[in-house]
Amino acid sequence: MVVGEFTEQADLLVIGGGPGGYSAAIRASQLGRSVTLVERENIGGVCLNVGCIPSKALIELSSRFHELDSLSKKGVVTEDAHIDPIVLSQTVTGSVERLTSGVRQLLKAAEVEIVEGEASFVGPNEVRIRASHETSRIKFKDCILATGSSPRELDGFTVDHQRVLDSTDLLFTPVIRRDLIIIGGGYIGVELGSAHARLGTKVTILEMAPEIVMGVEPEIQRTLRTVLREMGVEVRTGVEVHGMKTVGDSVVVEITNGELTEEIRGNAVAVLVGRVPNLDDDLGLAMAGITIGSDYRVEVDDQMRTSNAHVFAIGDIVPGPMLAHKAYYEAKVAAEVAAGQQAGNDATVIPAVIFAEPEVAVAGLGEQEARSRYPDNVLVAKFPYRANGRAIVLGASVGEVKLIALADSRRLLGVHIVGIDASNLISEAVLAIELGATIDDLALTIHPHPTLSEMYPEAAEVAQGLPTHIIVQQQRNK
Amino acid sequence: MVVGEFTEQADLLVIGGGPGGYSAAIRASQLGRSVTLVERENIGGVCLNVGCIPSKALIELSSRFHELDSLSKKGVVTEDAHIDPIVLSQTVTGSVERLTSGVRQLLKAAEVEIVEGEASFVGPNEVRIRASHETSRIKFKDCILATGSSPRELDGFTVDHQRVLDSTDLLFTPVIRRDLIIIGGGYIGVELGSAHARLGTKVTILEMAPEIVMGVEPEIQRTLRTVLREMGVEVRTGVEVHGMKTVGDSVVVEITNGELTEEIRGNAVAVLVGRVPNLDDDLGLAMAGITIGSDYRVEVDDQMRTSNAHVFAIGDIVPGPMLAHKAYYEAKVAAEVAAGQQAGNDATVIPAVIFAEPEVAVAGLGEQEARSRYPDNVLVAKFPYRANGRAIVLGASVGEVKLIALADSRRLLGVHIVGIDASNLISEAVLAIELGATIDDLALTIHPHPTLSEMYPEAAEVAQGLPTHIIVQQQRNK
Amino acid sequence: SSRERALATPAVRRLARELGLDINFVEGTGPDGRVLAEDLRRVASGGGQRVSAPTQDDFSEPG
Ligand SMILES: Cc1cc2nc3c(=O)[nH]c(=O)nc-3n(C[C@H](O)[C@H](O)[C@H](O)COP(=O)(O)OP(=O)(O)OC[C@H]3O[C@@H](n4cnc5c(N)ncnc54)[C@H](O)[C@@H]3O)c2cc1C
Ligand SMILES: Cc1cc2nc3c(=O)[nH]c(=O)nc-3n(C[C@H](O)[C@H](O)[C@H](O)COP(=O)(O)OP(=O)(O)OC[C@H]3O[C@@H](n4cnc5c(N)ncnc54)[C@H](O)[C@@H]3O)c2cc1C
Repeated sequence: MVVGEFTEQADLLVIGGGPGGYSAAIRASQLGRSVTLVERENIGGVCLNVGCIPSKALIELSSRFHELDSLSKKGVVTEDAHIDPIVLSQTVTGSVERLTSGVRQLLKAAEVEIVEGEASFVGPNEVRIRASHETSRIKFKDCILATGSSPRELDGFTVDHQRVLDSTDLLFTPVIRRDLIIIGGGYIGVELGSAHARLGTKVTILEMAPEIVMGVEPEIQRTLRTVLREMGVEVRTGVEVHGMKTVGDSVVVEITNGELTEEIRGNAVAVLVGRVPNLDDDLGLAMAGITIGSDYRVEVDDQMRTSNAHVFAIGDIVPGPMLAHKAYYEAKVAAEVAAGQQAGNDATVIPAVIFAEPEVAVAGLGEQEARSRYPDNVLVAKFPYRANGRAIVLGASVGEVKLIALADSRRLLGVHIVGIDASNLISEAVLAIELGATIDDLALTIHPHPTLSEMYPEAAEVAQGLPTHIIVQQQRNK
Repeated sequence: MVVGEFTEQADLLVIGGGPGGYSAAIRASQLGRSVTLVERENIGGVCLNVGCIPSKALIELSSRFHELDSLSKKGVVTEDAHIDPIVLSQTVTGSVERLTSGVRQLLKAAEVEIVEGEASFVGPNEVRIRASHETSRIKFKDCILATGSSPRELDGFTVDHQRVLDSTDLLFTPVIRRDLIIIGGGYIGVELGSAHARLGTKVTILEMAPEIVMGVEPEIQRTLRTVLREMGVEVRTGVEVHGMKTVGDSVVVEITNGELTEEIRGNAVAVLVGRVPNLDDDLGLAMAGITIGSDYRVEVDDQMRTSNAHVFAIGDIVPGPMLAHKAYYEAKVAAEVAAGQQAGNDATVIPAVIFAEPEVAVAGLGEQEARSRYPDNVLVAKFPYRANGRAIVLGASVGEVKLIALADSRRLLGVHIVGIDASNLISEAVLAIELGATIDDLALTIHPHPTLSEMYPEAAEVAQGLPTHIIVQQQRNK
Repeated sequence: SSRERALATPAVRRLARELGLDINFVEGTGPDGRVLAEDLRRVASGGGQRVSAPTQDDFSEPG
């Protein structure tokens, strides 16, 4: 402990300036708390700096580039299209800067005091802040903890940002690589694999599990694999990665696939094997009486309170999917409770989107889960993109919308979409489930023509046995 | 009357094979009626053949072409991009063929008998069909009338498809014109004007009313005008068109703007001044006892029944906006009632979308209408595209989402969007209004990040006085 | 478990918390037994129906 550290007082201290932390700070301030926010690196956290935003900027541009070929065949002719990787990278960086500077302005307008440095608890209501040149202490009345997560490391693969890369290296990419090995077929691996493949890199994805993006519906996994294969992405599932070596300019990754051992050679290897909550010993959670669960997440109640009644925890460090919109939602619950309101974390649905080729979006229960929870009381209906007018106009025939509902009350339980613009479609499904809508509500709501959203009522009509734009023989009532 | 005409019997006769007619035929057949459908031209009607589908195909391709410039600045470089008008036109035709042949298959699978020819009533339950070589008669038990609409003609402008064009000429466009005068600033004029401007044509839109696309919110009209101007489209409102002459290769349109008379010269002029229901005397409505209202639409009750209890009418020929999704909805009501079910036309919302630059989408009440219907009880909140992460990533900073709700119950009344992908966003709002959702329901529903749909909860938070990603000074509660 | 938590919209769930009610103990009068804002206000003002046993269980499962 440093002698003579200066101790300040904070009404509400927020630790971490990612989506969770900054939005909690703004909301708490709006509701009358005086807020101090500590951030050790960059305001905006993973999401704005090295996550959601730059990844979607890269994905968007790669997608536009990739479709130029098919556009040429449709009459919008481009013959010598190419990527300028330097400019591309600047564009991605530009999106990040625009958003992070925006968030700084929002915090300023909300009169949130920003302290630079790394916080660690030294007691139940006190933290020490280590900045580059000094340390200080802050005593808080209440605290919202939002320290987020970091990439999981993989034994034998030390990220050197040259041959062994992390997700950030794949985002701000000033060169188009000849080829790339990605270890990890989770959503980040599949998103960035799709993006680099579209830019012209030969991508190989290695996944230990029997399938990529575990957890999504099997049909969606199949569609993803088919499309990725057609794009030239090699997906290897059920393989174990043992280690790597560099040979000249190349990396060689050693894998086993059952009994067989194999070497995969490439220009670089990216390690995208998940993320770990930032809860290491340095944070001093024990000093504050904050309990970590067996899932290595902070234990919280339905108002985001930890075992220390004056400390809330939100975002990637608490249970549930590590997604920015979950952090935003929890942030507001915590901030409102800290401001004395009766908020609660009781969302029925946390949607998930995969911005891959094609997009995937999910809300609510999967088919298997629904069937085991409600035996013999589940209705499933699908409608394919190829039968939707707008999809045909877009030349986007791959994909489908799948609805899962209770057979008796007809209430919607889950929606699963794979196909173009799934990300834009899914929020209607989230709202529908939150509001307790039925299949019939969807069918009777007028959706504008010609839009992709018409697939909702069309799928609902399939569930009713009255499909309009698709032939489902066995379902005719005649 | 021709002697010896053959008379057939039909259980349910549908007149017109557009969105209204063909979907009514399919639904009625599914519910056990035996259906005969008469079409004088093309199955699919206006929408599939010369309306929604080809226009959206052209608009989509023109939009992709137009964004190539800005893409180049972002690192996706195309230097010699150009349009191949022949291929473009084939692509548009291809979409149409794919959809119309699909609808033929659907009708076949539904065992709908298709009769080619033009129907006219000769009595309350009988029509005569004039085909190219013969006429025949059909006696029906019940009939669904769905004859749709045709372009309104303009005195002094005889469409010759060379210099004086209709909307169809603008859709299947095998040349890129140097310039084009469009008479009519309704949604079709603005959509096709945007599309041709993106393809490189200098477009002038002449509108008699004080604004383009009358009926949409004034802010949206302003945004549209600004963006159109930036694209080089000249919009002239409040002008009266008097006539035209051809001078050499050009057309000269004479207009007055208040006191001033002016001549506008161009390569061609397109007449897009609205549409008229197909209800002319040839149809013989009087013979069947079917009443036309003072608005020149067929009068129907809330089950789509005309004054002839055995004849239903749907689509562009009955009151309400002339939109395909309205026709689809009414078709199902009519078909279900004809099949003995208790359906009714009681939708709260018929959304409208304008696929212009930028897109516009509307659901429910406008601000003025809401304020006059619920004096002192209206809440309005807006959220701009430029503060949405995904919009920033897309480089799409123009536009906003506007919510209108009741101040006391907080129930959503209307949603108005201008900006990229508005067409994909609006259906969530339609569902929300139909389900009676409140501002708070929108704010508390987790929308995936980063998507444009996050503008819904963000705007709802503005309404709550608790904005996250935008600074609304006066609304802070501190 | 096939038992469900009370059917209600997000805003109604929030209102229940604000009124200090456990929504799972409030009888819903909406379609399918859905709990409406009016049901909560009625119970809060002492007039409405509380169900004796929770029809519901856990709040923890995300969708
Ligand atoms: C490549 C990639 C793509 C992604 N794409 C998406 C997507 O499309 N959609 C989506 O929803 N999610 C996405 N995510 C996940 C998303 O980024 C996270 O879920 C989100 O950032 C979590 O927010 P948070 O506030 O909990 O933590 P973080 O964003 O991780 O922020 C935590 C902050 O706390 C700071 N901090 C940590 N410890 C301390 C300390 N002791 N003292 C002071 N400051 C500290 C960190 O520096 C950091 O700034 C993506 C992630 C990655 C890596
Ligand atoms: C350029 C353009 C773009 C459009 N874009 C959109 C859009 O994006 N979204 C949207 O919702 N709407 C759009 N519309 C409007 C949409 O096309 C119509 O609302 C829709 O087609 C109406 O359907 P309907 O079935 O009532 O009639 P129609 O589609 O007009 O079909 C009527 C059919 O009946 C046939 N018929 C008529 N009289 C007889 C008779 N006596 N005997 C036998 N057959 C007969 C006709 O040949 C025709 O096939 C657009 C229209 C145009 C012109």
